[in-house]
Amino acid sequence: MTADDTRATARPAPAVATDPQPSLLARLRGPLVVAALVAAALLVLPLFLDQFRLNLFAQYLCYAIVAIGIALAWGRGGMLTLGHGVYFGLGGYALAMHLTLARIAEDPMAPGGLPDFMEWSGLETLPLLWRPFAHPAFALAAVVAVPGAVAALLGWAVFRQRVRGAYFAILNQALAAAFVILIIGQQHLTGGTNGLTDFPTFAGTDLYSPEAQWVVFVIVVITTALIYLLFRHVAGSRYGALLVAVRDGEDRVRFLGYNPTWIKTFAYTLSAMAAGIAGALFVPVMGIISPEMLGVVPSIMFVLAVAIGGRYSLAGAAVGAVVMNAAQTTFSENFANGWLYLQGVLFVVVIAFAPRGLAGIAQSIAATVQRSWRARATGGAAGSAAGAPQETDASGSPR
Amino acid sequence: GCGPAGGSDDGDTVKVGMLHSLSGTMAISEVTVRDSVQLAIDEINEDGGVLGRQIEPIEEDGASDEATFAEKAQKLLQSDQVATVFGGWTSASRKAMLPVFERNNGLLWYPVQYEGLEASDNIVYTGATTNQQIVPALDYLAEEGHESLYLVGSDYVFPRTANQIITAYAEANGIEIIEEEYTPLGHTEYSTITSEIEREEPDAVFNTLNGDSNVSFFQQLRSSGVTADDMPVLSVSVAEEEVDGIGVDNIEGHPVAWNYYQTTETPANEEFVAAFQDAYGEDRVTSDPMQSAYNAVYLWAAAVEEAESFEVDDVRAALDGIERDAPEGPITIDGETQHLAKTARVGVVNEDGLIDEVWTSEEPIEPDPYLTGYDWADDMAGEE
Amino acid sequence: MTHPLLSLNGIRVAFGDFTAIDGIDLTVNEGELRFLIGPNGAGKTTLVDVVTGRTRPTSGTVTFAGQPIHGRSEHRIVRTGIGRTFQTSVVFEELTVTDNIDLAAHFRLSPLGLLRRRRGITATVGGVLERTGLAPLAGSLAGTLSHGQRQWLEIAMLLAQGPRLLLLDEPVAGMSRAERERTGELLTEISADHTVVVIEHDMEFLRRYARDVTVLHEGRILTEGTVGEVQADPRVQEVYLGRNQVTAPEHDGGDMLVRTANEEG
Amino acid sequence: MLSVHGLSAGYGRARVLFGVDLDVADNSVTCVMGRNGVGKSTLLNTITGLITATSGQVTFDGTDITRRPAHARVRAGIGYVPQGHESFAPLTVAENLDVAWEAAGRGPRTLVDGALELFPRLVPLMGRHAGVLSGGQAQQLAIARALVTNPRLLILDEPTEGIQPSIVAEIEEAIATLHARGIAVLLVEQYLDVALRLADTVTVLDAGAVVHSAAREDLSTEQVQSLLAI
Amino acid sequence: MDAILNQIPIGLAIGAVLLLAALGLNFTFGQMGVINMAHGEFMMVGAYTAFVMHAWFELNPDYALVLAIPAAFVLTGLLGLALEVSVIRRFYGRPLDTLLLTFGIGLVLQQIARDIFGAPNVDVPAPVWLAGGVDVLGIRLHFARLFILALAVLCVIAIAYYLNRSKPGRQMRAVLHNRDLAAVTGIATRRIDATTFFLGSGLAGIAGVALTLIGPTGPTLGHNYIVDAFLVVVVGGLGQLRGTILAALALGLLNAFAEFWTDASLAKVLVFVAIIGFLQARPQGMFTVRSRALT
Ligand SMILES: Nc1ncnc2c1ncn2[C@@H]1O[C@H](COP(=O)(O)OP(=O)(O)OP(=O)(O)O)[C@@H](O)[C@H]1O
Ligand SMILES: Nc1ncnc2c1ncn2[C@@H]1O[C@H](COP(=O)(O)OP(=O)(O)OP(=O)(O)O)[C@@H](O)[C@H]1O
Ligand SMILES: NC(N)=O
Ligand SMILES: [Mg+2]
Ligand SMILES: [Mg+2]
Repeated sequence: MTADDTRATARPAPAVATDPQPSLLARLRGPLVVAALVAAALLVLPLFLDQFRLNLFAQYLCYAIVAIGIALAWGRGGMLTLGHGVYFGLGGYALAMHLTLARIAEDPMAPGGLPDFMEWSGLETLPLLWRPFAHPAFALAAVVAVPGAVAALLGWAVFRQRVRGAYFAILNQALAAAFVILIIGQQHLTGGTNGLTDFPTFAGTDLYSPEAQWVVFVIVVITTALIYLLFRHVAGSRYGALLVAVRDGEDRVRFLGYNPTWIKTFAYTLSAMAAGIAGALFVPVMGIISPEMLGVVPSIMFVLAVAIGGRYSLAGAAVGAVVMNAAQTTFSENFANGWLYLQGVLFVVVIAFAPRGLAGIAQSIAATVQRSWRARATGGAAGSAAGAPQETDASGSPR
Repeated sequence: GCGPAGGSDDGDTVKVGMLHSLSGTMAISEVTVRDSVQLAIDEINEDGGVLGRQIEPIEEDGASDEATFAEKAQKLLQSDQVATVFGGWTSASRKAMLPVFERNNGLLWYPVQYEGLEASDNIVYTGATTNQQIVPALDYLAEEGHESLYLVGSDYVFPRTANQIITAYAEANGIEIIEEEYTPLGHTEYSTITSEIEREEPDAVFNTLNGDSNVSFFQQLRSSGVTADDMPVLSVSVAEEEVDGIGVDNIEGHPVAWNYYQTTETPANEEFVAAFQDAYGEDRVTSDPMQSAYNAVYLWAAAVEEAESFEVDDVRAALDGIERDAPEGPITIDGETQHLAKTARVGVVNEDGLIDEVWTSEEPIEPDPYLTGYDWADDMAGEE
Repeated sequence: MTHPLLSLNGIRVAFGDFTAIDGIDLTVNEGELRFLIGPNGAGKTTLVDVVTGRTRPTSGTVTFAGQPIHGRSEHRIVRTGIGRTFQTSVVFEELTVTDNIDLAAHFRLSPLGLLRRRRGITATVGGVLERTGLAPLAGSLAGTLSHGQRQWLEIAMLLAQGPRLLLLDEPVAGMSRAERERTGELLTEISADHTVVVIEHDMEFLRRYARDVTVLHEGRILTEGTVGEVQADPRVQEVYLGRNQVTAPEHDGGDMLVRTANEEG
Repeated sequence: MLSVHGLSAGYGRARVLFGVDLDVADNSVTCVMGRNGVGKSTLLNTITGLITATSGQVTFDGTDITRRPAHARVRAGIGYVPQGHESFAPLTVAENLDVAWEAAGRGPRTLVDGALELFPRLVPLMGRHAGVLSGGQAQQLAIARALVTNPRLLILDEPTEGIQPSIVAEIEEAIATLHARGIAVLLVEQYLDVALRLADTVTVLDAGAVVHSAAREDLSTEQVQSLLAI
Repeated sequence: MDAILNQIPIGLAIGAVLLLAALGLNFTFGQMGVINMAHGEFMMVGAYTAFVMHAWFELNPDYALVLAIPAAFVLTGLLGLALEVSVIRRFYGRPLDTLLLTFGIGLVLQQIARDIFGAPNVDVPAPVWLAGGVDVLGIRLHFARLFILALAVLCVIAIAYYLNRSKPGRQMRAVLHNRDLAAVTGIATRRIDATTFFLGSGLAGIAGVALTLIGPTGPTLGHNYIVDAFLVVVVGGLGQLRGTILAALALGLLNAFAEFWTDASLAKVLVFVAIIGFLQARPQGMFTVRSRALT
């Protein structure tokens, strides 16, 4: 058999189907949609929601930020993190420490210049740990840097040793448990179980005037949007694909010349930073940060929100967080005594019957509609479908 | 659920909030407190309500989570516009709700003994402050001739503050503090501590453990063979409700300090216990926090009648001096601190799981949340 | 062209009591196309594992392009210019074929570069898709590929990596005849400017494309030489080829195996 | 013995097989051939119950087994060696064999001895974890494991993949021996010479459908080659 | 010095409790890869079984506890079985999802317990013959602890036999590793799954009964043990019985000594740090089987 024969028997190879270069509009579509949603949230929601509900919505958005981060680390990177409460807490405490000092600075009743719990614990001067938090800039930087640093350190230590899957999940869970115990045990520094609460002012302005609350709301909405866009970009980059590759074949990735330790650590750190920002926003929104909100159960709740929304989709995860928390509020307001049943059933039903969450349901509906019209080949749902296991479609997936 | 629209001022009902943990770890304690509040509301409604209006409770679940308490408080005040709220148990939940009530000028009735060092205009404290529980308990132990104490507590603000007070008191009264141990909330392994207690042989143990930990602690202490005769363990967070879960065998004979027991002999208590068991079952017991919560509703109603208004400012102005013959005996609101004058009592757990009074302060003790009236407490941190 | 590119010195690998590689010295020169054969369990894959950092040798050294590389981590070794495929193909099932290859092609990008969005298909990736016949499957998720298609994807990823030394572990196992031939052509082509080491059990393939052959047996080198030399070696027949293979060729004129052997001489 | 009629199957929405018909007569060797990715493994997976058919029928010994779970098919007498030398990595080689022998209902213990006779190289490896075997060792184990389930129909998906030439010859002999013992064989094999030496019937698959099926003696090697080169 | 020696039996006793709590997980988590967060609630069901024995059936505490052990095993086993058959079986191959699913189920079980038995803890009287303890070489051993230790040892022996000597044990390991391959090898994977889950859940029930001897019996009982129990399995190595035993005892001792030298809060943190450190040295736990497969 000759070489020519060989060619003849080879499968017909048409010219490489290069991806069409997406048009500028297509590329901007995601950001434009997000901008429209932001505008809608800022302009329309206040017409329908009272101050309290608006505030609750801002709270849900804080959870949505955490969810976006988890969707990257878990949905894309396969790192099931059951300890994101820790990072949420670190961000929250960083800002709350500043706000506490700000309150004391203005409170003539606190002559020692110390938070009450420090006085009860017999401290006479402000601990070193607290001092830099008097500066708002330091506190704001710490909101991102502290969770980031802790996550980077832990991530590096465990990923380097190829601790993953269930091991990683359980370890994170233990981290959350240990962290809560640590915070509670260091009452003279942290306020113990009481947490930090009562933040009347920020940068000299009354935090609870309607105007200030409005500003907080705007900041939360815009931050959520920006974080979504940032994470969407990351997920859509080569790095995003690499993350999925590490999730599905960490060892194999090494033989492509990449070091999975850093790939994972980066995503984990990024998602911890998002959680830190969320925690910090939560503080002026809800007026409190306490250990109860950082432990194992709240951490699992974060992940559940992502599962419900759809772990493979950043937008889905964010929506999931809002929906799950809104459902929880609704259930508990209407059935104070039995809402846990409803919540439990919601979890079970969604996870059991919609493994790809709300986003998955939305996608299959969209796909069905699309098919019944006529396949429009290009443009996947913004930042969503890539990396999702697809049991369908041998003939190519959206790119 | 959400009641009919409208503020508290119109219609023939008045809305009040009930905000306790119905789920999560604190549900163990708080559900019974909710039951007592409900009982008082039902009784008052039966008698024609307050200012001629029926009380309409709006119930929310604090879910053993501080942020949820803050959120639900905000909801009750802003969305439901309730006239007042009965709620909370842990100090953390109170601290979480406090700024919300202050900002919205609401009024919270908080029913549990606590660590003191607080007096908000927007909270009425119907449980004991430290000088009505911890200090009398120490007096009792001193009177009984105990000269060395071992302190064990859950790791949070109430036990830590209580132990500071105990330490200061001990120093002033020549009592030796052998050891001060804290365990995380929900801790269940007490072998290390019980064997240390066995080894150190203190005269008595002062126990500020909270919740589930008490069960493990007493069970494991009992396994070590330590009995109340050898070494009494005085508890300040164990009431009738907890005794059954701990197991009567394990705690029988040990003292507890409160203002009220199911066995307290007052006419009002006979009625209260009867009414409670009538409403919720013969097997149910009553306890100090339940009674304080029950009182709170009546005190609020009395203040409203006095003020002839549901407005918080009017009600607050009417608080000072409101009296009542409560199940625990006479109580009076101190308008300045918004705490109550209460009678202190030490009791001992009997074989039926109830508590028999063995010591009492006879007279109601004026509330002193900052312990300003005690010389030995001068060194302690306090704001005033 | 005879600079040693890769040299193994006194490599020993023991797993507990069992010695999988028992003192191997091996040199692969720049530009070689070397076949590595030997019975199942002889230690071929383990040897590749040692070179690529997957298994640490119990003793011995590995030198690549003048630098010692044993003890380095896997991704560093790749970065010095060694790429491999796996006997049991492992591809990223939830990425498209294109993404799989694209990642292989871009490991040299800086962290910031990685964070940029991929726009279209780069020339390297496009070329590899074409060469391996995977172009029609470019958009499919790798998880939906058949066994043989995965083998191709492994090869495609290796090509995209552009290493100096390519180590292929049974690349044509499971491939159809036609595709085996295409792989052979491809390897010949690549070996023009790369160094290639192939592990194979397919004798027909070996005879057609191999230049030098090294035979491993029980963790040692049994013999080295040209295809003809090795095939004729009775020890190789004994432990590896089996007597039948060499002694009973002519009974069927249509037998590929024999025909090829005849052609080659 | 085995009769496949109008079988269609796929993965989720992706359809791979389109109405495949196939018969394996008692005591015969049927060889399925086709280029990479045409659906050979999918066909075998559907016959053995790993994938559920979307339509069509699989009949074994006259009983319709289309909806039966995979393990029941094994117990009914269908042994399967899937593609890709898979084994139970955490179990030792001996345990791999035992687990299969027990699961299929403990035929005579001689089955295990017989399998080991066929693959003597497994004997010194009995205590080793299957996860550390070399590719070829694992493939030998996979075949041995199917044999100890005491099959009346043995289905093999590229059994010689990764196996050294001398053992390929031995496997070939073994299949012939099994055949002689009355066991029917359904084989997917890329080595044309091996396939053609063993097969009684050759079925060629392309794009999920049967494009040719004939008795071995009616086909020349060249014909098969051209069928495979579509 | 005596005080230090005294921490050894304390540590072993803590370890025995951890071991008992972790044994069931060794099946459901270690063998099947199901991260069953409802395991704690299964323990709670076991504990309430003991309560029901004496409160509803009014059995004498002296033997109610002994009867409760098989009853709890069967009851929680059946509960687990029901769970497996109805939902969990949809999840094989998605171990991390089972975590979330079972977490939801755990919440519901807690609420059910609250509605049946009330929110407060209930009293499960210990048999008289378990009161007190003995002094051995100046170290005090409590009968209740010895009983738990003995129970743990019995369970370990039974499990070891099941896993290594018996046919289903082997099949279980085969199924966990490769479900499809197991099916085409003739293993009735569904039955194996169901059996495994039954056993793992049943063991949780036994643990629950034992826990009534040393801790509170209430709706949230499981919370106190679940995190530690998972850690034991992780440190021991998934599905490794030897590892689970050693890890439980090691963590028990570590807890006891850390608490002795610092305090209970800091001890928990130290244990966590120690585990991270340990995983640096042995990332896959104490005992694991190496496989050459790439992941
Ligand atoms: N981690 C390990 N523990 C114990 N033995 C091992 C381990 N890894 C490999 N082996 C053994 O080392 C020997 C060499 O295996 P290797 O995979 O290198 O063989 P090979 O030459 O590639 O064989 P094949 O042609 O079958 O792929 C085999 O006997 C194998 O069982
Ligand atoms: N899990 C899957 N999901 C979707 N499509 C799949 C999946 N597995 C295989 N396919 C597709 O089904 C078709 C047939 O695959 P199959 O594995 O049956 O081929 P094959 O004939 O056995 O090929 P080979 O000779 O390469 O093993 C292929 O085109 C493949 O892309
Ligand atoms: N106030 C208390 N007991 O927490
Ligand atoms: Mg090999
Ligand atoms: Mg195939």
